[in-house]
Amino acid sequence: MSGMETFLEMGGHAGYIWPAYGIVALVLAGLWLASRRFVRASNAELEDLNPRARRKRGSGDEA
Amino acid sequence: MDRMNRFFGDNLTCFRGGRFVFAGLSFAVEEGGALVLRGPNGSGKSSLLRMMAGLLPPSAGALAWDDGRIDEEPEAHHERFHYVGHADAVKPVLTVAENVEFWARLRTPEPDTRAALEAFGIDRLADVPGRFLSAGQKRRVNLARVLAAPVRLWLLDEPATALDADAVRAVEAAIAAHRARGGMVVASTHQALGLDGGDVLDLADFQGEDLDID
Amino acid sequence: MIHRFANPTRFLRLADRIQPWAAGLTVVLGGAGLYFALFSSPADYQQGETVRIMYIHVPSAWMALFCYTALAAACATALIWKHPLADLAARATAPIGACFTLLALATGSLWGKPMWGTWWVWDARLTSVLILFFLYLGYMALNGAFDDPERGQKASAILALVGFINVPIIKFSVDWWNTLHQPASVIKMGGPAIHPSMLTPLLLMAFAFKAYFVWVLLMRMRGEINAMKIRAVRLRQVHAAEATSADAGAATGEAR
Amino acid sequence: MTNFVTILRRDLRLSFRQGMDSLMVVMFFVIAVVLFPFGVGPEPNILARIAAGVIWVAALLASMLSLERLFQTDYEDGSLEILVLQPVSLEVVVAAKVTAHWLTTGLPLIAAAPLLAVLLNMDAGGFAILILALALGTPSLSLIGAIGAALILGARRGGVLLSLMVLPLYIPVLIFGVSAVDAALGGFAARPHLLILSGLLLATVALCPWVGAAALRQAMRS
Repeated sequence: MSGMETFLEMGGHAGYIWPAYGIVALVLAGLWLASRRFVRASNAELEDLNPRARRKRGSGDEA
Repeated sequence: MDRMNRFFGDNLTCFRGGRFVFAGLSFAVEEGGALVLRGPNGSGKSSLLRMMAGLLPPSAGALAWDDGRIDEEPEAHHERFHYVGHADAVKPVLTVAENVEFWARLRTPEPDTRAALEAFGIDRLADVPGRFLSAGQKRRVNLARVLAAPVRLWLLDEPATALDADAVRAVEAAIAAHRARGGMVVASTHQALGLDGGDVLDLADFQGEDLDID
Repeated sequence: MIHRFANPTRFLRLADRIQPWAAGLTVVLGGAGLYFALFSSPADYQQGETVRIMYIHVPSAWMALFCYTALAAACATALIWKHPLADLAARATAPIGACFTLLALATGSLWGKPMWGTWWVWDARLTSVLILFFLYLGYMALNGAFDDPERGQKASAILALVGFINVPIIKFSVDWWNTLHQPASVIKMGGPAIHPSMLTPLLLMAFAFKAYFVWVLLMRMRGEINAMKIRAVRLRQVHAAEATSADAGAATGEAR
Repeated sequence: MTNFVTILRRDLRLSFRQGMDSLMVVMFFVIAVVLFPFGVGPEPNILARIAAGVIWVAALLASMLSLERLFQTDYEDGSLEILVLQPVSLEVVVAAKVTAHWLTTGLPLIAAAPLLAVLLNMDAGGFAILILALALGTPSLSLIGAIGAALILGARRGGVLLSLMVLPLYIPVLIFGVSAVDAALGGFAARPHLLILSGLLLATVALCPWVGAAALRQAMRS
């Protein structure tokens, strides 16, 4: 068997080692993505609120 | 709106909690007409409105449109009116627009939410979640759903509670426009609300005598 | 007494400086750790290749405990010194800690099957870590259960402090009860009892996870600060709408 | 049909915005099951024998726990009163709310069940049947529970009352749900038990929206 296959085979324990690393990668990447989306969404909402707030305050002064 | 132009009730009796709240009460409201319910608290104004909405079956007498009694086809009756009670049914997590849109979409596939919000001056709060709103603003959201889906008859139970002068004027304008379009209004209220043209029904005249228990 | 970092802008400037470093460290240390863990460290004479799971299981477990300690510290700061950012730090830490606890349980179970022949056993160490996972979820549920965020933060801070008793139990569970789970072999009085070639990937991964923690924590803190600002603007918006209509009413001289 | 979708979408949006509620139901389910090894002892083969029963009883209690709120929030804030007066048949309203309840509680329970089966040392052979039985059983739990939720509106101590009324009605679903899993674990055919579960499901789908609507009308009459 080529080096690659023996490596992937993990001495017969491939069924446990790769899922373990897979879960860690999945959960850490998932948490990072969720956090990024959380920040992006709140940034966008904040941007969206500010101009309107400024425009409203602007119109409020003129009236 | 279909051409039903008369909603009436004859010889209505309401017996609740061991006493006659009112008895022998008849009324009629025509296209473009208005009926103002007056009377002290507990004289049955709310009960009568709930009876008209079909929530509370009359102990005696009947309510009907031209084409028949309301209890025979409840769903047809429900198509024809909006009922605004004391509770404002605004969901804290939904935005103002989502709240109004939900109710309107149950009646028309394409509700005119924007216009309804503007009519009550809450279009600027369109995407503010309900939990931030004050009592007055929640009230306006509740009233906005009435405008978003036009119907023939409005049943309004103290519509002007918790509303400031500006909002009361908006309610008056909405009612006037509704009547101009041939709509009908039955409202229990202490303020004028521009219903001077309509007739007045004073619940005090129909107080039933108390049941003698012994 | 306003803390130096109390106003968010100063904190955000600091976060902007640290975050890229934390990100870089995570990637570098993580990459090196993976390389050592999978390629250049020997298989264990007893367990064979499954020992490689240790390089992610142990750091996850350490992080699970570390995050809860950080959470409890932030909650204590929030309760005692009323530090506004501490509440946000606690809210930001909890999900990260919960994820690491979940990873510790999952990788542990995947390591347990080949080594002990079963995915799960009701052993003192495993059970107390499972309870830690419930404490994290309980904290997050209680924190989000109130409309008013301050109420939620105060209530969940107390829960986090009460739950802290579980951390020493986890730490010493292997010593107090005869557990299937092996006792501590790195942080021990007599120094690490592991062969250096296995120690390097372990420590590399551990530091990579710490850097990852700082990176995601700063991100979530930024989100929490934004959420706080959004709430403030929404409230101002509502009061402004209320005020303009009231003025209009007053302006036209109509009594309300 | 569009009204069904409108109400369903609103209820799902409400529960997603308050994500914690469905998470808490699953947490109750997990914690209820985790208590058993402490009570009954960590002996693997004892746990394996009672695993199916423990998971089903915990699923029953978890889905019933969240039923009390099915109509309560709408009843308290006045939405239910308005909903009853819309040109929408009440049966559709009840069906939409039950579907939303099942999607936010039933599904997460089914997703968490295999994990708990591992904790209780259940043999992996039974997982598929466990999931299938729960998939057939939890909708009827929601449907039967909806009747109870409508009946207790406005009652004092509604939660306790709900459990007293609804749990006895859950017993058939529980019996056949557990026997299906035990049959599979014992190597026997689970089909007959699953067929009865499906029969129960069809019966509840036909009966419960109609009875729930009547109960709602009654509750609104006060």
